[in-house]
Amino acid sequence: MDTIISPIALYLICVLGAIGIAAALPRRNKALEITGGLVFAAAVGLAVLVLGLNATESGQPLPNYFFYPFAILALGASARMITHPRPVYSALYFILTIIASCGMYLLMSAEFMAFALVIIYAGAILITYLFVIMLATQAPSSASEQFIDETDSIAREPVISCVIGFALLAILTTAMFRGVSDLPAASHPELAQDSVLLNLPAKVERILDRAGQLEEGERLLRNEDGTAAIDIVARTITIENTDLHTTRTLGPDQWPDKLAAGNLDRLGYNLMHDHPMTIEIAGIILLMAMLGAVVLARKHIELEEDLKAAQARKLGDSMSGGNE
Amino acid sequence: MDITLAQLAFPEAVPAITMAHYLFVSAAMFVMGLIGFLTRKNMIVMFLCTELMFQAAGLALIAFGRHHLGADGQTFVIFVLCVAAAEAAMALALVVLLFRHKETLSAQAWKELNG
Amino acid sequence: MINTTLFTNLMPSLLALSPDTSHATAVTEVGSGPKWILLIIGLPMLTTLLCGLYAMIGNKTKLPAWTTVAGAAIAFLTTVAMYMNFDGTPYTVHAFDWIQIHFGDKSMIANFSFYIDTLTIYWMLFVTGLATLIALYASEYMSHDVGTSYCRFFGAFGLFVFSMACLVMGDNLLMLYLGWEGVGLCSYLLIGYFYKKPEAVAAAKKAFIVNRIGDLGLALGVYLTFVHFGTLEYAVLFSDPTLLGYIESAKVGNFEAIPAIAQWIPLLFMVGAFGKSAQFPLYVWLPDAMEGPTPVSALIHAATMVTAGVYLIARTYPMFLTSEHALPIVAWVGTITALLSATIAMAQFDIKRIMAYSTVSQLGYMFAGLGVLTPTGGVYHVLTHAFFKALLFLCCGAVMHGFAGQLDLRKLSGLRSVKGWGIVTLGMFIGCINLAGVPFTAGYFSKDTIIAEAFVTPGASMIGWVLLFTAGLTAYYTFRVFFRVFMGPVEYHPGEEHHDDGHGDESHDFHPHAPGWAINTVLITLTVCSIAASGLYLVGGNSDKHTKHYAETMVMSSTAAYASPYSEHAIHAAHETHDPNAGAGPRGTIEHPLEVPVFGGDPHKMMYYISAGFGVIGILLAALLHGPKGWQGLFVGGRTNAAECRMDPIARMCGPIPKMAENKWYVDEIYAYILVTPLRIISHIFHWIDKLLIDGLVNLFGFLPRLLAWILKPSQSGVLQGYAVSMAGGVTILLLVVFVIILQGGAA
Amino acid sequence: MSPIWTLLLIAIPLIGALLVAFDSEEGAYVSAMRTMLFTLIPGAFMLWNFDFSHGAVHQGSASINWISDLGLKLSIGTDAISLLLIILTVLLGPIVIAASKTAIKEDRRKYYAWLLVLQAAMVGVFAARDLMLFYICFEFTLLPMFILIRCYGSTNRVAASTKFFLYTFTGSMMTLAGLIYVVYFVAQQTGMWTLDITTLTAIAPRMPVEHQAWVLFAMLAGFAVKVPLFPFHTWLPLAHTEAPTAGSVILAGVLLKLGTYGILRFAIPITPDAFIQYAPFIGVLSVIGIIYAGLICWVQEDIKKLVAYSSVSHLGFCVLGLAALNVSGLSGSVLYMLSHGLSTGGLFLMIGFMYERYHTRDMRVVGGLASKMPVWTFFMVFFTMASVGLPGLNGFPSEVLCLISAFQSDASWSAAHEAGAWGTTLGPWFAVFAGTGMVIAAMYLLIMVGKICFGPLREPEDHHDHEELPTDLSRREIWTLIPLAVACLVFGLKPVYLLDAISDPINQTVAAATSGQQLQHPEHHQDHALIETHSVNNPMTEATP
Repeated sequence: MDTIISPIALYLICVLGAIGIAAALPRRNKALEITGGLVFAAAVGLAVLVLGLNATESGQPLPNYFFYPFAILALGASARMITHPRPVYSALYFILTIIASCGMYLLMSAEFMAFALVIIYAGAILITYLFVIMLATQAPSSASEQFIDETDSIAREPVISCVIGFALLAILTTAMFRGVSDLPAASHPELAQDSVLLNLPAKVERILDRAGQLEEGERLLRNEDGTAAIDIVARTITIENTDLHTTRTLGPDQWPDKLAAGNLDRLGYNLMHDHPMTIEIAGIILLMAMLGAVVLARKHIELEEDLKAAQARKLGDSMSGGNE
Repeated sequence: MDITLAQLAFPEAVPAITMAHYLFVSAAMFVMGLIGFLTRKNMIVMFLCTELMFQAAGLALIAFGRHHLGADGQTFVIFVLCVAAAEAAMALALVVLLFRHKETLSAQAWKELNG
Repeated sequence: MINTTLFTNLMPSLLALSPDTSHATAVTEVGSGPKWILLIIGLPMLTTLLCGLYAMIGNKTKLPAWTTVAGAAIAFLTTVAMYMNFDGTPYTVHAFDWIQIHFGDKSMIANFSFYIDTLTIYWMLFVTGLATLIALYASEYMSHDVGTSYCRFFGAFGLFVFSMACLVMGDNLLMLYLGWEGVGLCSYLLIGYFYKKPEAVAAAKKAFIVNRIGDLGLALGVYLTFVHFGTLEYAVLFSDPTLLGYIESAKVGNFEAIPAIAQWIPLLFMVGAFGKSAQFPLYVWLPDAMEGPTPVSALIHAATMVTAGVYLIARTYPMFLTSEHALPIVAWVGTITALLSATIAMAQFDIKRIMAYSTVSQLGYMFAGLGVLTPTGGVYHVLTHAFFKALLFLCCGAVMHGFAGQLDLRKLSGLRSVKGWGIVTLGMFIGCINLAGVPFTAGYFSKDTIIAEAFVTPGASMIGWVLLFTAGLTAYYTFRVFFRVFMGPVEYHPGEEHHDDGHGDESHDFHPHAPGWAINTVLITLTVCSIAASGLYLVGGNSDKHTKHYAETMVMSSTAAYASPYSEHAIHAAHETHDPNAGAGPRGTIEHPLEVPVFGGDPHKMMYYISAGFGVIGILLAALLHGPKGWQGLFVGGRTNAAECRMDPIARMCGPIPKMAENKWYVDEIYAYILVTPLRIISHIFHWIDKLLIDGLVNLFGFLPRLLAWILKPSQSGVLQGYAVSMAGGVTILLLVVFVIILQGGAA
Repeated sequence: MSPIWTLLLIAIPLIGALLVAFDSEEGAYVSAMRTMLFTLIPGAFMLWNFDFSHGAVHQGSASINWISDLGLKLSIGTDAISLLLIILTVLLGPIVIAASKTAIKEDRRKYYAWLLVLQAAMVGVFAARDLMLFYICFEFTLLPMFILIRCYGSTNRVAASTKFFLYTFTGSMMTLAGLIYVVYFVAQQTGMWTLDITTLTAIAPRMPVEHQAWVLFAMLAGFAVKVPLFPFHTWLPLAHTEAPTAGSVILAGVLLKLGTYGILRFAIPITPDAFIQYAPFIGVLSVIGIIYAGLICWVQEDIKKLVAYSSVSHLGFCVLGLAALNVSGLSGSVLYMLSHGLSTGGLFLMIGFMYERYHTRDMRVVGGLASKMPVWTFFMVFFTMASVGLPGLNGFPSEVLCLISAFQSDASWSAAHEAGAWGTTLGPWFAVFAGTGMVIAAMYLLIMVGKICFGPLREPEDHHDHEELPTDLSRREIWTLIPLAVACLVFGLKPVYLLDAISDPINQTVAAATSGQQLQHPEHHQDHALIETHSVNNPMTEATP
């Protein structure tokens, strides 16, 4: 694990972080919060520094320069999120965290997930949260502008929680780094990439068509199992003429450079081909959640019953009054 | 250096160390969420913290998926997203309900459930 | 075993047992007899059931009485018939199987069947006979409460006769035990007849419990008998080679050859006998038992039930012979009881109690007789005593009945002069002379047999003296009653039952109602019997030269057959058949007979005079101290009214002694202090131990889980995040542990 | 004999329970009574068809495979002993129903339904031929009794029912552990799982003695509490005092016998060597119990508590007979199981009838009832005498046999103990002290009768004669008592019937237990063959009617 980070540094970071968060959690005297924030910032900085240095001097390629700002942003924002006394701000900081992590997704070429995340989380879920926060917290009265409910202004048992938490972090990271150093990398990346194409004959045909590789009455040859008759390693494509019943093979030189399986292809194919059942389950879960939310958040029925009763009474009185 | 679509289309395998960086960040985020869940009394914030933990998990998933050059990681992130959404919906509904009962968001207010 | 230094001087007598242990020949082969004998058992039971039926249908007549009388009478006739066609060899009559259990080679058999030999017949004759008479008597005596109680009384009566028959006739020890407990139950029921009187209830309870203590001894003896000899049936038991072997070794006096367990058996039987026959120290229940109706006292507590102990010892006499200490203890206990209760009787004023104590005393005589090796004497005394004591009780009962429950001899006087009381007076007189041992009465003969035997049995002369002295006392207290109640100026005060007696309210216009025909008939019959009983002493038995008179005949051909080598007939036998070995024992042969302690010559002959003398002295003393003026007081008495007499100043002179005697020497109180109270305290202690210690421990164990829960309860605070913290901490620690293990695995 | 009768005996009460549960509140009594009377029919058939000449053979056997590869079966079958106990149960059934007609006023359906369930469970215990069924029924007797006490008891019922349930349940948990070990051991030996009692009892004695000892203790933990043996008896007086009359009667009549039955059926055959080893201790405990409980009875004011303690004292005799481990002892204690059920059950009925009229059990408050309730007094005295052990009534033969067996117990123990070991010389002393127990029994029972029946009449101040009950016993109550009284007389006068009936199985049990002595080696089954022959040429088989 030394190739990634020296244990001493790691544990130092953990201790610092623990102290920082513990101090920064909402409490009565604000001074401590600031120092805590500083300590935590120091911890994060130390972490980034050590990680980066370690990576460089071990000759390994750095992930990407953009990683560091994103990481710092994410950690800082999440820290602020849990330490900020006002829920609204926590929610907003959480959005920041999400955006930062979206950046990291992009770095890891999961662009679809990155944007999906921004849309769903930042766009949908967090807005719901904000609504609820507005709904549930009584608006601060003009008399006490700075008034914060005790529930939010004072954290419970910060120290023990931080100790537990960062002990967990230390253990997790130690375990991960020990395992990671000898984790087998993916073999034949391009195979792993384009093997999807075999299963997408229509897409291949379309690209060939666009590239003008297909004459009249020609189409991509399909194997018995319906997969496209292309050889990914040798980069050859077999085409058949439906009229003359003849076949010809395109060599690697005629391989259209557009012909490649993008991230989205792979994701979609994987989703639909490997996890159809899971999708169904997810759908049902969402449906249930919706129903549950409706049932739970509904206003009390009996209240309306009372209203009806009151109206009926009023009606009766008016009628009796009419009789007189 | 600039990132081109081709690079996105043909990414090379990421070395383990690089992934380790991401894992570290995700672990740290997860711990933040945990600490927040333990320390903050406001139920909404607690749920936010659970969302944070979801995020951390998603980051780790993506990182591993990237490492293996498979799409499974991202797929699972989608599912995590579903669960998070469902959880958010239910949780918030609950929060509203509870708030109606006790006019406060503190989780301490529900001691007598003795769950 | 128990310390018997007191008895050691009586030991030698046992070292010389007569050669004839005829029981061995008597019971070896046992046939089965005619079934009609079962009537003796069946009829009383039937009468009981009928009485129960009458009670159910709410009968209000004297029908139960007549039923019972008829049943008892037929039973008596059956007994007589049984006696008539008895050919001298015992036999058994089998009713039905009762308890049978077989294991391995042994098998325990106790059937509901009956063993008939002369002893049985002898006993059954007077049991059924007296039962008939007394039932007749009771039919009038109990006529106050005709109805349910009447049925109750006669039902219990019949049950008693049934149980007594089982006791006497049963062919195994368990049957005897059945009868034994049965009579106990009946006495319990009948003593507690007036169940509204607390003292009656207490007396009944006392009787049953004290009896039960004795029964424990009997029961253990029975079980031990079975365990040791492997049988409970007389026929098998008394011909058991083991037992005969013991007796043989007892003859030559090495009791070491007899295992201790076998020697324990008679001691245990003895305890039972003491309980049932009211011997010291278990005699205390009998006087209290007088709370029962007088016929009950007469039948159960004077004539029949209390002699069951004597029957038991007589029946199992061979087993008593095998024990080194049993018979001496019996003799001495009997003697002590006789003396003690005689002294108490002297100081009592309740005539029924006096009779009760005299019963205890006479029972003491019987036991002494058994103890000094003359079962004949004991058994004969049982018979005579049964008659005259029943007579005395019934007379007392008549008085009690007539004078509204008045029993205090200081409140009654000169009844003989009251109209209609002649027969009672006569019966009383006959009974008294019998009891006092006036010459040529039955009591006189039977008592002499015992006392004489005591004198000739070496080592027992002390017993003889005590018994003689007691005979004097007996004469005194007997005639004390007679002179005061029946002689002298007429004077009577009604008892406490007088008001509800319907004779008017004040005592001055109280008219005693004289006994009716039933009572008188019974009294007359019994008077005749008491006189006739003496005849049995004179008429000879069968030709066997070892037996001299009727009772002896009966005894000598039963399992109780045992002739003391010192008894008169043994000497006669020695003289007639010039056989020096007849009754030869370690103490030498009869030719130069054992030195008779005080007076030369044949002890029996001498005894006639001596005991007669003691009796007469006693009577004269009674006349002097209690007798009225004139011939009624034999011209020595000076009593002028019922209340005081010459005895009073003397009693005053004696200081506290008469008072103590009147209070029965405080034996009951002593028992209460040394037995009952400690036991009760122990029971209370146990009760509290049970409540606090044992149950407390249980509750403590029940409390522990609650304690644990109470300790763990705070962890369930209900604070959501508290749980979350513990969860996260748990996960952390778990991971740490796993991780450390992985590290070590990596290291290894 | 076909198993159908036994099955009917179990099924009818269960069906009846359902019917009662859905019957009307008023009709509950009648339909419950009808059901119980119905059970008499199969009971009579069982008695009629049972072949007493082979009393040791389990007749009317039937078994259903339940979980075959665990050897779990539900199998039934009755030999003479269990048959007699079943008959006792069936006899008590209608009696307790009749006894609670007026006593139970509210919530009748639940009451009678549970009573019927209890009946079925008790029959099941005695009829079970395999461990699972036995244990299920054994435990299932607890629940109905718990409910009867908890819902229908008197003032202190909650504590009483809780203690009853927890105490007995804890004990029987340990019993279960012991039995499971036995099953495991047998599975080890034979290589196949079985819960069949016959097989278990045949194989289990091969256990080494120290294992047997532990198993014995485990089993005694349950059975001794059930009996109850001396230090474990404290639940009984409480439960008896608080239970409704029917509950007390069943408790005394049948439930207590489950303990002795268990000892006879499991403790002795499964762990014979250990049992002989520790028999002296058991004997000592039972003798202590006899005297201790007897003396406690003496100072009781609550009449029901008195009788409860007296049954602790009485069952001491029962266990003493078992501990003696010879034929007379086992016969005596089986006889005692039956007769104690009758006499003490009768006493509890009497007390219940009195309680219905006076609503008190305190002998200081109520007494001298003879003048007011002669019939009641008659039966009271009768059952008291039966309980005292008066010859000619049921208590006597069993007491005699138990005490005789105590005398002989040395012989049967001598095999296990080396000569002069303290245990081997105790027999006579057991007999003597147990005999003292008889005297004490007479003492306290007669004092009880003296207080409650005789003497001047004492009644509670606020007492007024019951409206629906006559002053003396009603006809129904008398007819409730008569069967018991008759049975007492018959047992007392003809115990030979019972003794013949049970002698066969008892001879086998004793032979197996004592021959188990020299069996610490494989040729166990041969000895069993030997036992079979012994039982065949046993004289009783011919003598049986």
